[in-house]
Amino acid sequence: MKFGILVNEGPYQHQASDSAYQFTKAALEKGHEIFRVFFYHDGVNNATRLTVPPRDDRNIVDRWSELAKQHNLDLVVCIAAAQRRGLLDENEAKRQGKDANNIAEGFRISGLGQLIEAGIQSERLVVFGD
Amino acid sequence: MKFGILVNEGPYQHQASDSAYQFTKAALEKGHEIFRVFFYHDGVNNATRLTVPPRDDRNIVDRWSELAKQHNLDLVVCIAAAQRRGLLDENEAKRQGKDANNIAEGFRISGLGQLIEAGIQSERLVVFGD
Amino acid sequence: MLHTVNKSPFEKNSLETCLRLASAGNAILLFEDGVYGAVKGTRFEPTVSNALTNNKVYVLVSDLEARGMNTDNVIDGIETVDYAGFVDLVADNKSVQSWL
Amino acid sequence: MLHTVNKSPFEKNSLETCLRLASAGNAILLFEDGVYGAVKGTRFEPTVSNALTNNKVYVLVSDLEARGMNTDNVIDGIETVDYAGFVDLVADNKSVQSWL
Amino acid sequence: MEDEMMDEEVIKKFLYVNRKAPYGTVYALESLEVVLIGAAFDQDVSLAFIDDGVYQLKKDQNTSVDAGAGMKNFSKTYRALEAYDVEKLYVDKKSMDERGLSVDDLLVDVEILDEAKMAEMMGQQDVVLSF
Amino acid sequence: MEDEMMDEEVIKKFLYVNRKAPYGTVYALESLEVVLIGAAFDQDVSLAFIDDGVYQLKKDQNTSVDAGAGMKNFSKTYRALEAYDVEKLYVDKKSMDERGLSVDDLLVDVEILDEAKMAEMMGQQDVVLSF
Repeated sequence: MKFGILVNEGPYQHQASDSAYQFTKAALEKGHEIFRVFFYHDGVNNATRLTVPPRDDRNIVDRWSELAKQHNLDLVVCIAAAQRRGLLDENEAKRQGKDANNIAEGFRISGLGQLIEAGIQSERLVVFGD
Repeated sequence: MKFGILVNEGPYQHQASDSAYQFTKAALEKGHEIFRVFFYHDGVNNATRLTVPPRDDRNIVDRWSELAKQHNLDLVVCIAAAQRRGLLDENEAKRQGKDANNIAEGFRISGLGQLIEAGIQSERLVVFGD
Repeated sequence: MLHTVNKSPFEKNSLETCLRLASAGNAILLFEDGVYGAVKGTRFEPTVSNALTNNKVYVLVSDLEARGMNTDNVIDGIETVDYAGFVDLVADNKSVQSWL
Repeated sequence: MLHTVNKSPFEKNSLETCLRLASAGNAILLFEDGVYGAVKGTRFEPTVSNALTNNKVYVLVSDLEARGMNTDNVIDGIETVDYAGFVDLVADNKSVQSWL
Repeated sequence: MEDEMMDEEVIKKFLYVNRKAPYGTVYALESLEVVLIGAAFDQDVSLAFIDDGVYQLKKDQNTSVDAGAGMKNFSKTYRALEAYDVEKLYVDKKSMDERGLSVDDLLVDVEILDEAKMAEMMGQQDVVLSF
Repeated sequence: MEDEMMDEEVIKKFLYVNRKAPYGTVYALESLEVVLIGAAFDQDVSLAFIDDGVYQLKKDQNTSVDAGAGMKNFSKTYRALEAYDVEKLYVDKKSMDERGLSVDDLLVDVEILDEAKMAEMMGQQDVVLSF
């Protein structure tokens, strides 16, 4: 079956991103397809490559990047929410005149239409948030 | 009187940062001294210079930077919380082997001891959070 | 229809509203801080036990264990599931309503 | 001692616990989503009115106005303050307890 | 059902569930942004306002970036929803009653639903986005 | 009072108020990090556990980065507090009762306070850090 996943909270602050990751992994292990993982609200902060978590803790961002690589996942970060919170890729940084970008491997920035499309194309949409 | 301020939530997601800003501004206008504003938990995300909020909305990060400039405020970002969430200055980026940094003008990164010190040195400590 | 609740019933009103608006026959999954609603001996046990007459209630075992509890602490009639079981619940129901 | 509450009493238990643990004579300030606790005609009006017998209660007017209400909507006996008044409340009390 | 899902032109029932007060957190504002973008997709859209979500529709919200709470007033956008063909706005009766609110307090026309009707409406949805 | 505040060597009463469950949010973990750092400052430290905060002290927390919820188990750190001379741990009686918890369920020694005693203890503090 085809699932869409919505992640509404940032890494570490709230369990939502952990739960979404565990759910996504379990769905893949059961042979389901993940149409897209969409990051909204503070969820966009899951996509920064600048985190340095303590060595004895999980690395939430890397975990998503690796899962995406293994399973060719589509990890989409909402552009409007990302702009409010300071999450940029190289193109966006140029366009906005910013001198740095911080997006991690495996994530792409796009519009809210990608969330609606995930709702239309997936057979189930599951929301993880606060 | 000497105030310390603790900000525990990021910009836009929660009103805590707005309230802390309005309170700090009002305290300064009344002639009080702000010993320090300490950013903890997701509050560290107030210190990124990469935000691009919509033009008709307030710019939370710039507002803090400007207030700091006007009043010589000490805006301190907790290093441990910042590492978890991907907030770095140039030194930290080098030390951690990261290829970019994102801290905004007027903020500095330091340890949790600075929060305790704010509690000791300020006559009042006010917490803004979720 | 599957309802998910990830909030402690002591802290927020999410479980209360979920139980009020869930239709008979709907499934309810408690996870994250929502697992406290599945525990025996709390102020909310009667409310949740009562819901069991109309709804199947599930609790995510890893979130229960993280918080120092296990199957023995769960109200009779509530079923424990792991993440694979969570996935099955989503697949088996036509839609999912998250009570954040 | 000043207590601040920034949560809606409908959503979270912060106001309830604040009222339970505030000493007689303590001041209580409602702001952010906490302002809903200061409003007339809600399910929580009796609780908050009752607190007024032991505590001074204040509400932040800008947060009230943002949410479509004003002084006319506030329970009798609750005082409205602006941010300057919030600052005074902090200065006039020995310590501040934020009920997040 | 499986075949229908594969069809690009299927019209699905989308429900946006709003349970949080405005301004205290960003969810109300950013939920509205999804609704506006989603309106371009010609799906069957409904909005439910439950618990503190009913406060999103309160009349007379008065805030500006330059004064008071210093935040953007987005309440007028609810009035624009009709122009986007978003017309099914459902409000939970008990949430209104507990807050002492009536339809006259709201800035848009809504349909008040009791628990049975709200539950029924929810059960008919294909996609539920919660904020 | 004013003079005392100016004195660098004053010992202040610091209270950490913990009202949130562990793991669902980061507050419990990051609050504990403040307590550990703060212990080096030789202040008069107390911790209060109220509402879901009492769940932070629940025995038998079982989680690991590699299995289950996939999160770091930090509960053992509460046991280490004594070594940092953090010994005043107060727990709200009503919060325990409502959750069906007794002192035997907790992983450290605490003092259970009724409402009057908790209110009194809070009133004696100079600095209150809430999480």
